[in-house]
Formats: sequence, C-alpha cells, structure tokens
Amino acid sequence: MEIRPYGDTLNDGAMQLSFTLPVLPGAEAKEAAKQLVHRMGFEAVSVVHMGDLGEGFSFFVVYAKTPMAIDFSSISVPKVDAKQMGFYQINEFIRQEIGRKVVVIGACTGTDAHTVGLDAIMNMKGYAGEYGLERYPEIVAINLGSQVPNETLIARAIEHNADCLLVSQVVTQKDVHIPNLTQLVELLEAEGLRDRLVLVCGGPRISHELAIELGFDAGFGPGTLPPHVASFIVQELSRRKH
Amino acid sequence: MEIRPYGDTLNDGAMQLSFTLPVLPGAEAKEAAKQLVHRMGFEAVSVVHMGDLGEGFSFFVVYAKTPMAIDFSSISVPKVDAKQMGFYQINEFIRQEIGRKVVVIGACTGTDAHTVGLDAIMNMKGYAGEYGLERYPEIVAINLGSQVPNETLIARAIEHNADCLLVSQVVTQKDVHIPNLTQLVELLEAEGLRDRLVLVCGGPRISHELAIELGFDAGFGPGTLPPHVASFIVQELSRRKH
Amino acid sequence: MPKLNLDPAKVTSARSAAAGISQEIHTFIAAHTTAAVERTVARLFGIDGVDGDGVPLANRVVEDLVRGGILPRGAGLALGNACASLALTPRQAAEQIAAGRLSLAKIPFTPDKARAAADTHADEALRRIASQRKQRERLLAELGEGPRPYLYVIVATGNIYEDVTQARAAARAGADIIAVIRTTGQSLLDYVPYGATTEGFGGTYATQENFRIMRLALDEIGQELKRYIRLVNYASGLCMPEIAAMGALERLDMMLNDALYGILFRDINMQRTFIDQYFSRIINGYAGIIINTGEDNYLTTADAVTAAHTVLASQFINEQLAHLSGLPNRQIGLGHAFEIDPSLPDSMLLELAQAQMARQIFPEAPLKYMPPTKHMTGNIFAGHTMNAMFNLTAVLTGQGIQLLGMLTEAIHTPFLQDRYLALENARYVARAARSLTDELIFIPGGKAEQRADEVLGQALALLRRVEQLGLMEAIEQGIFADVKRSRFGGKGLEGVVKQAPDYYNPFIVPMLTKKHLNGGDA
Amino acid sequence: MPKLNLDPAKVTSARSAAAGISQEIHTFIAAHTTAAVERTVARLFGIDGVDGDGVPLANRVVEDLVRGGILPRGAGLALGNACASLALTPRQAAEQIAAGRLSLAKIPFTPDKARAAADTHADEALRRIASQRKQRERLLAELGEGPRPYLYVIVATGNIYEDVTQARAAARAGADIIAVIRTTGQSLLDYVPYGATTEGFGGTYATQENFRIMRLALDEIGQELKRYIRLVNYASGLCMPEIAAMGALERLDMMLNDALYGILFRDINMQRTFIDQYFSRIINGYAGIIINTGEDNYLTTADAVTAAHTVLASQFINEQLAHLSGLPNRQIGLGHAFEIDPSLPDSMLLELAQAQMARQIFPEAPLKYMPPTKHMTGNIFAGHTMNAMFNLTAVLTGQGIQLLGMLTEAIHTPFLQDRYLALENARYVARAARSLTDELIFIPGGKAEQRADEVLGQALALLRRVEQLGLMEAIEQGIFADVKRSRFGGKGLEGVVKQAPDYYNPFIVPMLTKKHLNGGDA
Ligand code: B12
Ligand code: B12
Ligand SMILES: Cc1ncc(COP(=O)(O)O)c(C=O)c1O
Ligand SMILES: Cc1ncc(COP(=O)(O)O)c(C=O)c1O
Repeated sequence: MEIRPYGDTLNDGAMQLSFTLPVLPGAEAKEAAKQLVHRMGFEAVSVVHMGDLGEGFSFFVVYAKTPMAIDFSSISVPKVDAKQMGFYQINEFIRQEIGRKVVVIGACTGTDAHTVGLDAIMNMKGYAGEYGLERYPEIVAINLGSQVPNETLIARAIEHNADCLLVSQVVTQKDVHIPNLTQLVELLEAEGLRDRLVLVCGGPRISHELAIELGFDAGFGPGTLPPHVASFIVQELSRRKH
Repeated sequence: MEIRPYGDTLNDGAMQLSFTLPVLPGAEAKEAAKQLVHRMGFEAVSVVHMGDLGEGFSFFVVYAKTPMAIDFSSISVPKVDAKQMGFYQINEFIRQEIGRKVVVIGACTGTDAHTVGLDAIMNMKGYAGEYGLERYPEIVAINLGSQVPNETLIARAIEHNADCLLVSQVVTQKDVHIPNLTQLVELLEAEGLRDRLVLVCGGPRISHELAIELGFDAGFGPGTLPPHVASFIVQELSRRKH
Repeated sequence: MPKLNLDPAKVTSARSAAAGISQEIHTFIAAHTTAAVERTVARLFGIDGVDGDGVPLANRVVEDLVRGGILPRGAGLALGNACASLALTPRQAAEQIAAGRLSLAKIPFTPDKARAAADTHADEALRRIASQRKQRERLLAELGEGPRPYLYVIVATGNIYEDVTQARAAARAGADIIAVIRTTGQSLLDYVPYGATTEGFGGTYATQENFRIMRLALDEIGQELKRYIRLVNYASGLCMPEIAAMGALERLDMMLNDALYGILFRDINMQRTFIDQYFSRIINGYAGIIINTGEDNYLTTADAVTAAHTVLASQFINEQLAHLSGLPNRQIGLGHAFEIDPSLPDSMLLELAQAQMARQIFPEAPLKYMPPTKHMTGNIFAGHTMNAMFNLTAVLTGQGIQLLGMLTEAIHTPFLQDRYLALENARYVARAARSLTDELIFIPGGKAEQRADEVLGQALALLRRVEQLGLMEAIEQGIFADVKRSRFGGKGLEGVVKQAPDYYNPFIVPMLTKKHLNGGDA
Repeated sequence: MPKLNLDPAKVTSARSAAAGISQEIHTFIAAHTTAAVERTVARLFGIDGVDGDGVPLANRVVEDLVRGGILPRGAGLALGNACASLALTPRQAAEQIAAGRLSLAKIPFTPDKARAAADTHADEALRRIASQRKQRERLLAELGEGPRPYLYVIVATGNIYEDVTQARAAARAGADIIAVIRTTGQSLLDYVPYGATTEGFGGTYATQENFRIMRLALDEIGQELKRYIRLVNYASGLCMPEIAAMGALERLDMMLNDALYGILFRDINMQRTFIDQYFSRIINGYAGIIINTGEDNYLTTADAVTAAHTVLASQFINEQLAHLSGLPNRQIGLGHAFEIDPSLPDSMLLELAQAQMARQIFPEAPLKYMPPTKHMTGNIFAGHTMNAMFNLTAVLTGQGIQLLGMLTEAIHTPFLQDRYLALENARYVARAARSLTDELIFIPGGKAEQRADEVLGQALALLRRVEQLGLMEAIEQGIFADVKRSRFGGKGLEGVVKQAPDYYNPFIVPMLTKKHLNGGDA
C-alpha cells in the first residue's frame, strides 16, 4: 500500500516545514528558501512566512507537496522479542523458570543526570499506575542514580553478580549518548562480561533498533512501562538458560 | 556562497517538518514517517511526535537535517522594473510624461470576494499610511469591487478607455486563480486589447514571476503599498509611449 | 467572569432603537415576496430535483409563475390550485412545468381549493420538519452534548466525501459543531445546486444531498462518541430561504443567517435580502435551528477597535429582526470576533471587555465568537498563540459557540492536522481555565468597564441615527462596514415583487405559531 | 492581579521557622571551609590560568595547602604570607607552586604580615568587583532595561561563539536576559575549565574567558539596542564560590545559586554545599548579582500539585540563607515553576494561585518563574500553547524574571528559531495582557485563595518539621524532592575542613559590609 502525506485530499502530499537560513530576509532569501525546498524534491512550494531572526538569519515557514510515497506494507520494525506479562505473571515466571532472584542494576551513565525515566522503570512507586522493579519480590533492583561512570557501573555489576544492566541516556545533543553507550559495551567485552549480562538501554531518543545496533540486547523509548522491561529481561534470561 | 539551514550550528541543516499520514498511529506508522523523510534526502531523522488524528490518520512532528545546500549568490529574483516614487512624484511624473489622467480599473475577479487587498491599493484612505490610487489627482481610479466576471471587467475597460487593469486574486485553493487570470489574458488578446493595457495582478500568493508567466505585466504580493503599484503603472505607460 | 457594570438604560434604549428600525423594515417586508421565497415554498411542497438541463424544478416553477404574471400571488396558491384542479402532487406538477407541458397561470384559479391544497401540502412539510426537530431533541437527550462554549470547526475541502472524513476526525478530536463551508460564488447563484458534489473552491457546494450525507456521518459518529454533533451550513445569499428549508428538512442545527451580510458583503440587493431573510429565519426558527449572524465580517474590513460599536449595533438589529421571525433568544447566535490588532497594547483587555459586554447584553443568546483571522499571518506559531488567547477569552466570558481559529488561517482552508491542533489548543485552554470564569472579576470602574461603556454609548448613538434615517437609507449612506449599497442596486432585485392582495404563504402562520411543536416554541 | 487574602500569621511563622533552620546550619558553616572556598580566595587574588597539564593554578595552590596541612588556616593567610615574605604577587607564587618550586607550608608564618598582605590583595579584588558593579549601574542608568518581568532565554549550543550569535539575535528579538547553560557534567568537576571553549553537550563550559566573551557581546548589542542585556551563568556545583567570583569579576548579572540544588540533584555532599553556597552568595551579594534559586527542579521529579508546598518551603529557606550572606531581597530571585500537568482540570487556576502567592509572600524578590518543561512533548504546537498560558500567568502575577519556555523543550536545546518564537509569544502576551494585572481580581474566598492557603499551611508544617529535625537530618530523611542524601555521602566531602582557630578569609567582612560600595548595599 503506497501512502503519501495528507493535507485535505488523499495523497495530496502536503507537508509543513520550518527552518532558518543564514541570510538576511529579502526577496532573494525567500527565493533561496523556495529553491532549497524545491531541490529536496518538493512541488508547489509556498513560502508563507519570512521572519527576521536578527544577526543575518531569516526564519521561514513553508508548505509544499511531496511526490514521494512510501510502501506501507513493506515497513517492518524490529521489536523487543518478548511476550507482554504483568506484575504477577513476571514474578511467577521468575520462580518457575529461573528459580532465583534476578539482579538488575540501573544507572544514568556518563554525565547524564536525568533520573526520572530510569526511576519510572525502577522505583517502588512506579509510573503510570505500574509498579517499578523495586516492588517486584523476585527482582533485586539496584538504582545507582545519576552521572554514573561506565566503570563504576561495571564494578557494581560484578560486586552484585548482576543479571541485567539498565542504562538510561537522555541527553543526546551532538549524539553524546552514542559513544557513551558504545564504550560500555566495549568495556564489558574487554572484561569478558558481555555475555553474562542482559544489556538494556532506554531514553526518549532510544529505539530498539538503535540499541541492537550499538550491541545492546534491547532498547526502550518513550512510554515504556516497568513490566515491558521486566518481561523482556526474564524471558531473555530464561532463553539463555535453555 | 553555499548556504544550508541553521539550527544551532552553522550549516547543520536542521529543519522542522510536520505532516499527516493516512495510517493508524503505531510503531510502523512512525517508521513510515521516518523512512519517508529519509527518502526525501534528510539525515538524522527524528520523529519527535506521533498523534492520533482519528479516522485512520496520524500526525507527525519531525526534526531532521538536510545535506542539501543552495548557492545563494546564484539566486536572482525577477523584480518589478520600476523606480520607486512617492505620491507627489508620481502625480508629477504623470503630468510631465503622460500629460493626461491615467485611468485604472480594479476588480476582484471571478468568484473572489476578498476586496481588502485591492481596496488597500485603491481606496481613498489607503493602507499602512499611504494614500490609495483614488486619492491621486492624476489618476482616475475605478474599483469594481468583488466577484466581477472577466467579461464585465473588459466591458468596463472599454467603456472607460482604461490604461491599466488591476486584478486581485486571493482564493487560491486548488489553484483556482490560475485559470481565472489566464482567461482574462486570453479574452483581452481575443479582443485585441492586450497591448493597449497595462495588466497587473496581485494577492497574497501572487509573485511578479508568476504574473509574468501568466501573461501579465507585473504581479504584487503581500505587503504591497499603493505607490509601488502606481510607480510601475506610470513608468510602464511612459515606456510604451516612447 | 462576572459582570461589567453597564448602564441598563443605555442597553434598553439601544434595544428599543433597534426594535424601531426593525419594525419599519418589517412593514416593507410584509408587503413583498421574492423568487427565492416562492422557490422555497415549492421546495417545501416536495419539489426537489432538477430537469434535464440541470435546472432545479423549483426554479422552473417560479419561472413559470413569472411568465404567467402570478408570482405576486405566491407559489403556494398556484401550486395548490394546480394540484387540486389536476389531482397532481406538487412534484408532478413541477415536472410537467419543466417539461413545458403545464403552465400554472393557465389553470383556472379556484381560491378556496387552492388555499386548502396549499395548507395540506404545507402541513406535510411542517410535519417532516417538526419530526426532524424532535429527532434532534431525542438525540440530544440520549447522547448529550459537549460543555459550552461548543467547539465549532469548519471543513472546506470542496469535496463532500473528504469533508466527511475531516468532520468525523474533528468530532473525535472534540469538535461539537461542524460547519461545511460553501464554495466561493455559491451565494451569488440564484438557484441551489443539486446532488453530491466534489468540486468546490474554498468550500463545498451547499446541496440538499450534501447536507444529507454529512448529517448521516455526524449522526453515526455522534452515536459512537455519545455526543450529539451539530451540523452547520450557510443560508445567506440569493437562496437564503431555500437553503434554510433544506437545512430544516435535513436537520441542520445551525445556519449562518444574517440580515445584512448579503447586502454589505455580497452586494445582494437590500430589498431582496430583507424579504428573504425574514422567511428564512421563520424556517430556521420553526426547525429549532440556531442562527449565526455575521457581525465578525465587519471587522475584516474595518478596524476592531474603532468599529467595535458597529458590531454591537448590528447585533441589536439582528436580534430584533430575528424576534420578528419568531426566533427565541436561545436560537439567536449573534456573531462577534476577536480581531483586534495583536500589535496593539492591551488587546486582550479590550477583547475581554467586548466579549463580556456582548455576553451581558444578550444573556440568553448562544453568542458565536469568531477567532482572529485578519491579523493571522503565515507565521503559524504566532497564530497558534493568538488562537490560545482567543480560546481563553471565549472561556472566561462564557461564550456560547466558539469557532476555532486555525494556525494556517492565512494560508489554506484547514488541513486535517490544523483542525486537530486547533481543537487540542481549545480543549487545553478550556480545561485549564474554565473555572477561572467564576474566580476572576473586573475591578469596578476599571479600563474594561470604561471601554464597554464607551462602545455601548457609540452603538446607541449609531442606532439612533439609523432609526432616524431608516435602515435602507442608512445602508445607502454607508453607515455599516464602510460599504454603500443602493436600494435599487446589487444582485437579485429582479426577483423582488410586491405581494398581490390575495398573496398567501402557507408556512408563515403555522411556523410562527409553532404548529405541531407541542408546547409552543419548545 | 491584586492580592490573595493570605494569613499573615502563617507567613510570619514560616519565615521564622526558616530563619531558625538557617541559623542552625550557619553555626556549622561558620566553623568550616572548603577547597573550593580557598580556591576562590586564590582566584580573587588574581590567580587565574592553568599549568602545563591544564590544571588551574588555583587548584595547584589548594593542593599545596592540603599537602602542607595548612588548608584550615585558609589560602588568604598562606598566600599573604608568601607574598609578604617573598615579595611575590599571588600569581607568581601560584606559578612557582605549580612548577613545584614553592610550597606554602614551608614558608615561615608571620601572621600579622600575612594578614595585612591578604587584606591588600583582597582589597584589589574588591575594587575590581565594585567597579564592575558600578559599571553595571552606569550602563543601566544610561541604557535602561526592558519592563518586568524580564524575558530570560538560554543559549546552549556548546560552542561559545555560536552562543554569542544566538544571544545577540535573542537580544534583538526582545530578550532582557541571556543565560549560558553549562555543559552536562561540569557541576561535578572539582575545578573550573579554562579558556574559550567550543565543545559542550547540552550547554557550554562555564569559564572565565567564556564569561568575558559573552559579556562583551551583550554590552555591544545592549549599546546598539539601548537596553542593558543581563548575563547569567551557574554557580552551583563543586566550584560554587569560584564561579561566583568569576561572575563577579566579569560582571555577570545573575547566577544560579541554590543552597540545596547540588545536594539533592547532583549528589554533592551537603556539608560541602552549605559551606560553599555561603561564600558564593556573599560574593554574589557584593557584586550586585541577583541569585536564581532552583525550586523549579523539585517539580521535575515530584508532582507540581502535591509537592507545591515543598517549593514554598525551600523558597523560605533560600531566602533566609541568602540574608545570612548579606543578599538584600531585591537580589534574591527565588525560583518556582509552571509545571502542573496540563491534562488536569483547573491547571491554570492552580498555577495563578501559586504564582500570585509567591509574589505576595516575597514582595521584593525578583521571582524567577520557570516555564513548563516536564509536560512538554514533541508536539511543538501544543507546547507553544502551554508556553502562552505560562507567559500570561507570569505577566498577570507580576513575576520578576520570566524564563521563556521553548516549543522544542522535549527535543533539543533551543534552535535560533525556537528562541525567536518563544520571545514573540511572550512579547505578544505581555503586550496584550499587561494591564490586566491591575484590572482583574480574585474573588475573596474562591478556589485560588483556598488553594494558596492550603499550600502555605503545608509549607509551614514542613518547615516546622525541618526546624525540629535540623536541615541536615531532614535531608537525610528525604524530606525534599523525595531524595535522601547522607551527611557523609556524595561528592566533594574530602574538600571540607574545619577552620583552624587562626583561619582568615579576607573577603567575608568587607563583602558583607559592602566596602567600596558607597551607600552600603546600594
Ligand atoms: C526533568 C528534566 C531535567 C531535570 C532532571 C531531573 C532528574 N532528576 O531527572 C533537570 C532540571 C535536573 C535537568 C537538567 C538538565 N537537562 Co533536562 N530535561 C528534563 C525534561 C524537562 C524532562 C525529562 C523527563 O523527566 N522526562 C520524563 C521521563 C519519564 O521520560 P523519559 O526520560 O523519556 O523516560 C521514559 C522512556 O524514555 C524510558 N526510559 C528512559 N530511560 C530508560 C532507561 C531504561 C533502562 C529503560 C528500559 C527505559 C528508559 O522509560 C521512561 C518511562 O516511560 C526534559 C525535556 C522534556 N520535556 O522531555 C529536559 C531535557 C532532557 N534536558 C536537557 C538538558 C540539555 C539538560 C541539561 C544538560 C541543561 C543544562 N545544561 O543545565 C541539564 C543537565 C542535566 C544532566 N547533567 O544530564 C535537554 C536534552 C537535549 C538533548 N536532546 O540532548 C532536554 C530535552 C531539554 C532541552 N530541550 O534542552 N533536566
Ligand atoms: C478578510 C477575509 C475574508 C473576508 C473578506 C472581506 C472582504 N471584503 O475582503 C470574508 C469574511 C468575507 C471572507 C470570506 C471568505 N474567505 Co476569506 N479571508 C479573509 C482573511 C482573514 C484576510 C484577507 C485580507 O483581508 N488580508 C489583508 C489584505 C490587505 O492582504 P492581501 O489580500 O494579501 O492584499 C495585499 C497584497 O496581497 C496585495 N494585493 C492584493 N490584491 C491585490 C491586487 C493588486 C492589483 C495589487 C497590485 C496588489 C494586491 O496588496 C495588498 C496590500 O498589501 C484571509 C486569511 C488571512 N489572514 O490572510 C482569509 C482567506 C483569504 N479566505 C479564504 C476563504 C476560503 C474564504 C471563503 C471562500 C470561505 C467561505 N467559503 O466562506 C469566503 C468566500 C469569499 C469569496 N467568495 O471569495 C481563504 C483562502 C484559502 C486559499 N488559499 O484559497 C483564506 C486564506 C482563509 C483560510 N485559511 O481559509 N474572507
Ligand atoms: C452570516 C454569513 N453568511 C454567509 C457567509 C458566507 O457567505 P459566502 O458563501 O457568500 O461567502 C458568511 C461568511 O462567513 C457569513 O458570516
Ligand atoms: C539552582 C541551579 N543550579 C544549577 C543548575 C544546573 O546545574 P548543572 O550544571 O549541574 O546541570 C540548575 C538547573 O537548572 C539550577 O536550578
């Protein structure tokens, strides 16, 4: 099924854009904005606003139509491979399938101090009506909090004989999360620990796809709830056992 | 000079987009949005919002970076070819160079009833501090108002022996203004009147370029003031005389 | 937002000046009829459809009356006469007329039979309309409705089927009212187009079939959402009463219907408009349809600060004329708008004062509050902020009907996403601020009160002047919206005729007396 | 927005509980010093720059004091002693220390000479700071400033030169205040980076050179715009007083400086923070710098409705601690925020009540009002509307400093266009609604008043509890922001030392007594 953006008529391809160009406002600037958008393949380009941002910058709002379509039926998104379970089911699963408590260590690593997302997954009180991992009787959940160096996280993992690491990365300016996450995987591999751990990351700009690419076992983005994460961890542990 | 959009770093290419796709929200829809924008040549595509519009439509806000640049020095914009004059200068010019009153007839043609733009140019009281053409002693300005058929406009032009027609087109949905403007030129040519008249159009989506393309002598867009238009008319008339 | 302290004497004087103005015009109206009024009677008699050339049968009937010189007697009697004499249904008569096989003037006229037949056919129509009205009441009782102000959005794709998609999505996103905007130019057509249409510019043709398609779609979604979704279309134009009749038959819930709009903004002849609006409003009134007046339009050509009083003056006139058509206050959706230049200091204060003033002067009217339009630009972000301030003003001053502003107002008729964002904006603001309505008060004697008093005073002076001149003369002098219209100029004058002494319109009395609507105007 | 009727007895009691809490902590503070405090003394003595390994000379000096065991006596005396004994400038002494050619503990100690030299060097610094303060006053008198609330925006590109471009553009677009946000992680560095920097994440390094570059840029643009543009940076962190000193020297106008922020949100040791904040605020006070406290941060982890009173309680504590550092009320920019979940009914009413309450309880403080952040999403349009409601609240309640929300808050640090749109939004709302401040009042006994009373009551109870426990104990119990911190945990404890009996800091007294600032704290 080929789909296109929709403004007010099916497949009209209508889209809104806004951007800044490093030139003073004027007829030429407006034309430059138009040509730029045109060159991207848009048609019926209409520059509906030009504003003076000062210091030789102009702001543009543009409406245009794209002839581009996408075959929706061909889209497939890698998804975390785990059956969704609830609080009781997960604890029961651990008792049945793993037979001992699962040790999970979480941290906001590097210089990241955004703990709210990780806390949503781990804290007793939980998030959006779902208990956090600390409340799970069969999980030992250790939250190291913010700005934890990768080295410290690994040291704690060894100390507690962890089954799983949960890493949160929220600051993504200039892609600062990428080297930070990559370094953790490298350090774990160097220590020969990578395969002993279920390695999970999360944050508003993290997708499962990205996580896999960086060498993690799973990645969780916005809207994640604690049981999503716990379901994956315990099923992955059980898979590895077998 | 090659320029690119600017977010917070020169040439970072950052742009904002928003659009609707005719699919239900979900992981696949989000991926489709991402791939679509990617296919347009954008990089670092980040789908930052997906909303449910109902009836099987989803709304997306996307930030992405374009690698595309535009050579600003190569941009040239066709401009109305006339020296800017003021109220007194224009009337003096008519007295000196034309030697009789100039007859200008204006109308919102077709089914268009948006008179404010045309009135801004023609009405006594003027617009943004500039008198309208009706106030010019050397101009006979006749404003036919709204929803004037092209045929009626031509009849009045003949009746008043007009020098110039001013046509306003504001409604542009489904490009309804294009056939309407084109038809006027065709009718005038059929009547052998085209060359006797300075033919001017205007409106929020009219550019000089478009006007020329459609066979007009000039086109005026947003922000036009009465003396802009009058300067052009009188200089064009004088050019034709010589 | 309780109470500006307004001078009740000024309000009373203004209302009585408007009543005088309306009475005077009414004397004129009562002695005339128009082609559109008589086409409406024909339509209500069941004469729908078009002939082979696509000309509506109702037009064919009236052409025949004109040809036969009996338009001044009214289509009701002529058709009643034909039906009674020839044992035809009105529709059959119309088909024969269109086929050139019948001319009404040629049938011997038997007044009593004609009148009785007219009443019979009228009664059928009244029953259909009454039952639609009761259906609306049933659905409202069953499904309920959104809180006030009702959120009102437009669809205007030009294609009724796209309109349906957009309307359904809007209802899901929280819209209470859907208006299908009309294509440009329709208001100047002296007939109503026919059938489902997919080709309009800046709007979709108002046809009875389009009304039906949208009504069905909104009823369906209303059932699903358990919220009655109201449908709006436009009466004003050269077919004002005809479209009102179509709206009554297809259970529209609101109609744009202004006594002056066509005159001022579409250059429709004033005699024609006054006569047409009278009957169209009688129909709206009977059908339980809320009218929306168009005072917002003044502010698209005039300045919202200096012309504020013209809005108020026009509201008074629209109110009084509506009363003469039997519209109760709760069906009079007087219009006004948030159109003050946002670059002015205190624009929000002035808007609040104006909106609150209107609220108090017309306490029972479901005021229709229009968003910023003319100061909207291509800067969609700045526009979205203005809309938020408008939404807040609407909520704080307890407006009845809140037409939502679109962030793309200066660009295109709304995209699906534009409407969604508008609804989201309005719902957030209402949720956040609704209870501030009872929490905040204006300080007595403050700027807001002074401003309201000033506007009221100016409106009163204007109304007094209009009363002296007479409304037609006042319009000829260009007192409203800076527009001058001559009594004998504009479109549609040819359709105006003086009633014959035996003129009869079988709908006026039963509709005014709310026949079949047990409990009077209930 | 005049006056919620608040119980003055509750306000007085809350303030006196906070005074008690602060006094108790002050006893502890007065007996201690820290590595950061002593590095600050060194810096103020002119010890800027780094050694060959990029380590700041100030750190080298303090390491040397630690090694020599004389940190408890203070860097002032040690350096004074060295300078007096060896006829060196402090900077020369520091360079020799860094080169390993000098150790302060090894120089025979002559207390009187040491103290006199310390006072001399201190006096030089005081004069420089005082002259910067006077320069600010001159510029303010000459250029004037924007109306209140001042519009405050951030730049955070990570590159000081891009920051300059963005800051200048923001000033043109109406910003009154520019804050250069700091890179992640800097607050945990136990030294201050050096020189102009172009590589930060989520912000730009706070260095003295970066301060200077931005100050120059803003002075220039201020001259052009004829409006003094204020500059902000962050003191809080492991180098709180050092950065405050840099700010004083480079004429920053405001600094983020909260007595609890580092403890709660950066896990910096509480003893360290209390001691550091005391001296840093003395410096801010002397320099005429307005501090910005960080109560908004509570609401990023806790709920803005249920934790509203923790904000108020913290404001009381920050106020009292600031007084102990000699800050007059008009330099105490207490923080609070518009963070109520927009999906809740009445969110606007609750925000207005809270903002107005803060306004009345701290009437002279230039309250710093923070925009919605945690409920901002990738829906930039909805976010822009929330920001408009925030802007309105800020204006209606007469806040002092209005930090503008960005429509892209949930996405990235601001783009040039984001900031522009934010300023446009704020300026429109202020222009439209400024005079409503004096036009609207809350009804007595209404929901807003009840809510304010409730929050005040809860804050009072909380402060009483903290007073009983002592502030350190209260933090250990997790009373603030749901965060528990141990007295001996967190970063930087190793830098805390008890003062020796002959400890001397040559800045405390002259700064508290506003030496060289004729007219006391003027
Ligand atoms: C709250 C907040 C703060 C608080 C943090 C308090 C705290 N203890 O966490 C404070 C005020 C301290 C703060 C500071 C800063 N912040 Co901040 N902050 C935010 C804010 C407003 C909300 C973040 C949040 O709490 N979201 C709610 C949670 C529940 O959502 P979430 O993190 O996405 O988590 C969910 C999922 O992603 C997932 N998840 C997240 N982590 C994990 C981990 C695992 C293992 C799993 C399975 C799932 C998972 O599950 C969660 C629940 O569904 C955002 C803007 C915004 N509205 O998003 C900016 C934002 C994230 N901050 C930002 C910045 C730049 C900073 C600073 C660097 C600014 C500065 N220089 O001062 C500082 C420094 C902080 C640092 N060193 O990291 C930027 C980041 C820009 C970027 N893209 O890089 C943002 C986007 C704001 C902005 N536009 O500038 N911030
Ligand atoms: C005011 C207004 C109305 C008023 C018009 C009153 C009147 N007497 O003009 C009323 C309420 C009647 C109206 C009705 C409709 N409108 Co209207 N209206 C507007 C509005 C809000 C402002 C237009 C305006 O006055 N601009 C101010 C003037 C000064 O600007 P301007 O026209 O650009 O003129 C300047 C230049 O362009 C130039 N210029 C213009 N004409 C000419 C001519 C010459 C010769 C020259 C030299 C220069 C020149 O100079 C002027 C001064 O600088 C716009 C939205 C907006 N904010 O732009 C919608 C808008 C134009 N309307 C629109 C529509 C669809 C309609 C309707 C069709 C809706 C309906 N179905 O009911 C109707 C029908 C009208 C019709 N038959 O044409 C759409 C058009 C969409 C599109 N792109 O096609 C808009 C964009 C709104 C929207 N988003 O839906 N409208
Ligand atoms: C009262 C009224 N009637 C009709 C219309 C639309 O009329 P037209 O279809 O002629 O554009 C409007 C404009 O919005 C109006 O306010
Ligand atoms: C008072 C205060 N200090 C400092 C900061 C920033 O600290 P850091 O640089 O540690 O992120 C904030 C957060 O905005 C704050 O509110």
